[in-house]
Amino acid sequence: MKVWTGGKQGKQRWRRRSNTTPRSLLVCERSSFCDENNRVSSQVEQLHFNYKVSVLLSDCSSAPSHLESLLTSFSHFYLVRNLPLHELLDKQFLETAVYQGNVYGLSYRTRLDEDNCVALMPNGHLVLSLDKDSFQVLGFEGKTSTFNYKTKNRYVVTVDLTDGSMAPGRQAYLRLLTGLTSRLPLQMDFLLSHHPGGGASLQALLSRYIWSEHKPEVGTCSLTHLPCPDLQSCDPHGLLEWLGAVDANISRDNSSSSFLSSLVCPEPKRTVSRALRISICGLLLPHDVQRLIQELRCYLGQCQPESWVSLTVHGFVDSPVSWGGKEHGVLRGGENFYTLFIFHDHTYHLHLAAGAQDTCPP
Amino acid sequence: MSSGWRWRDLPSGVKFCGRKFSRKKSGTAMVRVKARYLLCELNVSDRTQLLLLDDRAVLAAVKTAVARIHGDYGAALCSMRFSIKYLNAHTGIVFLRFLRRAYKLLWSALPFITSIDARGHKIPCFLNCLHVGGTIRTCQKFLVRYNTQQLHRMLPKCRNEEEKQEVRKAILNCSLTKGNNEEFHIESESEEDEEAQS
Amino acid sequence: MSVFVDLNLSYTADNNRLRALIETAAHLGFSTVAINYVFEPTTKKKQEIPAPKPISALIDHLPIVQGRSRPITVLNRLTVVMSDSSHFRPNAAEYRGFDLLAVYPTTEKLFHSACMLLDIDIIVISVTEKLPFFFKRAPVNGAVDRGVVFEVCYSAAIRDSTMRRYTIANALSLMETCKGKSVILSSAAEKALELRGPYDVINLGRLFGLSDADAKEALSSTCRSVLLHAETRKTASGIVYTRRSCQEDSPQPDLCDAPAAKRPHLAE
Amino acid sequence: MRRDEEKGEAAVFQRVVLKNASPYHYMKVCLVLEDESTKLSAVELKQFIITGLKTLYGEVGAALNFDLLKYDEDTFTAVLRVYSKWLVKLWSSLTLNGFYQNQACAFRVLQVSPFLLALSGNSRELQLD
Repeated sequence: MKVWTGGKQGKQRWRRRSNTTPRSLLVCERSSFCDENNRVSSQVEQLHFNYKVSVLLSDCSSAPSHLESLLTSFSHFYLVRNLPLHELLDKQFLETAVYQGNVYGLSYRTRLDEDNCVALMPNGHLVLSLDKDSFQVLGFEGKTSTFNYKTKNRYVVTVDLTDGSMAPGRQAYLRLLTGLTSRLPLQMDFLLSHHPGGGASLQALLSRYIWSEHKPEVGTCSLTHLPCPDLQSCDPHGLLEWLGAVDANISRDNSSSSFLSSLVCPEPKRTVSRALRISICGLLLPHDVQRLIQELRCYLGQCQPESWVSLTVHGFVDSPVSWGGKEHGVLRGGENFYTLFIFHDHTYHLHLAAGAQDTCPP
Repeated sequence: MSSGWRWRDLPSGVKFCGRKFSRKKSGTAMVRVKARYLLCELNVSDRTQLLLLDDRAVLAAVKTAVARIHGDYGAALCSMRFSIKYLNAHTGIVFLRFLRRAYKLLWSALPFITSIDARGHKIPCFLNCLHVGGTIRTCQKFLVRYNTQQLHRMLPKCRNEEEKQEVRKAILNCSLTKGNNEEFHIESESEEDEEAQS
Repeated sequence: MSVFVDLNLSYTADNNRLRALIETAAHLGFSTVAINYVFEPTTKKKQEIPAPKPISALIDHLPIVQGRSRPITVLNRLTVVMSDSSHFRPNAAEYRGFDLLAVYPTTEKLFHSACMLLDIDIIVISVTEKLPFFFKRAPVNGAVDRGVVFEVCYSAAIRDSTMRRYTIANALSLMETCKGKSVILSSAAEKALELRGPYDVINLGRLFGLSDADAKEALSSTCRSVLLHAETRKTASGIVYTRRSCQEDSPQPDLCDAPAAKRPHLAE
Repeated sequence: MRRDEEKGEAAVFQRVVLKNASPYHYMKVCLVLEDESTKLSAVELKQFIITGLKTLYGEVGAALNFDLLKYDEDTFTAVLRVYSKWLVKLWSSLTLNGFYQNQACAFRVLQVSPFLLALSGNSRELQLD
């Protein structure tokens, strides 16, 4: 007679689970921009909500002027306070913004593993990641979160606002609208941004609420005598560790036997006499990142053959979607970022990293 | 506060735990608590000192070693269902019972026992693990086999016919039945590890 | 997953310290905390059950939860230390002032009755002494079925090495029996520096034999169901709820403040 | 745990998926002390962490290797690197460390990640006010 349905197996599974480390994923790709099948642009395009871009230019002491002007021309974004979510379904907003495309929206000061999080994607999809209470009160169909499928404590509602069935006045539209107005009047701080060339206009929405405009913050830092591993042969984790150490200003001149830290630059290494690190923070659009990559390639064309450029793009930890609208989750940290090394001969190395609760990057 | 409450929202028999529970008739089921039994041999330089040993001394020695090697966490694991099931002061055979999920960790501390304090004497010794079993019975079987082997090994070393006779007799004795081996008699109920839970 | 909750901050008469506790909890990312009043009846003389202080008297301005734009929610909770079955008085009027009701049974018999009979929300597991009894499946399953949860407090483990051993050992034997479900982890902190962040506690759950996901639930979803359970306790099967219509000046803690417990969840 | 998939269409294109392959985990921690005027050097901090490991995990724990990559003496903030399989041990010993030289203290773990890069790009730090 067994008490638990899981029986022996269930118990063992429970034990095994309590001993595993959370998983992590790292996808490494090597190819060339000259290759017609390269997917860099689509991969960049698919990570919608970027928080920080940091660029490392080797053999460079001050940023070239056109690069600097490009960085200052990154799209601005808006912070709207206490935005009722039903405003996103407003007919006027749909017509002036969502249908035009390229509107990015993300709830701010909400945590994906605790609160309700919302994202408005540029293709007009609205994604709500809701806890159990809110989902059941909302009364709109959704799916159990992939990462909580056993306990069913989190639900994801995905709505295509551009779809015909969600046109204002249709049944599904009305159901969601009444859900968000009467049953679940969600209000949250919202980050909004849009592609300036897209023709979308957010003014009508902004005018009704307290909002502020923000400019992505740019920071530069020049480095000298940077030990640098051989980028072609270094193993990906060692390479990312090295890059992270550069980003976090961690000294690498330890010997491997020192007491405090045995972090060293992977061998074989060479020393780069000058390097420049540029970082930019805010709600950044993939479109701008795309432009930055083009610019960096142009810049690299004028440099010496041994120089290279790295570009790291961090996604928002609490965004309900990661690459291409796939579900994203937070277990301990919701890291989703990619690093692109571009070389003089137009070849590139792309490293896409995802945390414990994330599907495999494209 | 209860504006959102409706009749149909209520589950039958109020359970607001957000989870389905297996509703079984509990009360009659017996669940065995899994354990691991380690059959160890105490090796000392002077065999007469073995007689000084008792359960408590060995228990304390193991606990100190575990606390030293694995700290508070090890000590916590070691306090759960750990006991000395059997100690033969003549042959230096010890039976240790550990919680199954932790036995590897605790086992790893055993080699670090270098001496045991017993009745005011410090006995230098080390523990040699002979067998790991899931029940006392398997360990017992192993021990009988092991002792037979040892006797076989002793046979060629005997100096006179008398000794040889004795050893032969002993071998014959232990291969007869497993129960009445005279240097090994635990309480015959080896089911005692199958403790009833609930 | 829902918000992180710490259902046990020890009550001290020192207002400043209590305020520091609440502020630290908010800073660490807890969205709801409960102030724990301990009632330990002794046989010698009759003692008063402590009355909860209204939150507004303790702290005039509730701190904002870190990284969020809402203030922290503070509840009251009573823990009755039971060494005799007469110590818990069901239907005592004094209990009604508290949002949550917990007992700390000291013998196996009391543990059994706490699991199967008493109208409570939380059963506190001893962490300061060697477990005086084994957890049996039947009462634990009974408690799980009734929606009563077990609480393991970790701050004793921070204070003292011996307590740490007891905490780990007792928590592990509890997890063996209840398989990591229906357990909450809370601090029982007396000082602000004894509080730990939610992710730290989740990792600590690994030491207690919980998986990452289970530990995370022990801090969030399970606490949410405790709060809901507490609300059903105040009502008749969650259906009928009575409230005095003429509001007197006595500042009864307003139930609308109950955070996740605002709405009952629908039947599965 | 290594899966290679090579796509044949172009000789130069190569894709490798590494699963759970990160050898290290990185932690950003901050030490809070009761008496804020206490000075603590990097070596003392590492010694302190090792002592904590030793009380919780004994000599095995004390032998556990970790690196103090960066330490800021003013804010008591440090970046640690530890082998992934020892993360739980190191983290739990940090959590249970309650006293530094008889004064109460607490480690606040700010972020944990298998990638060092992720520590410098945490969107939860975004402040717009």
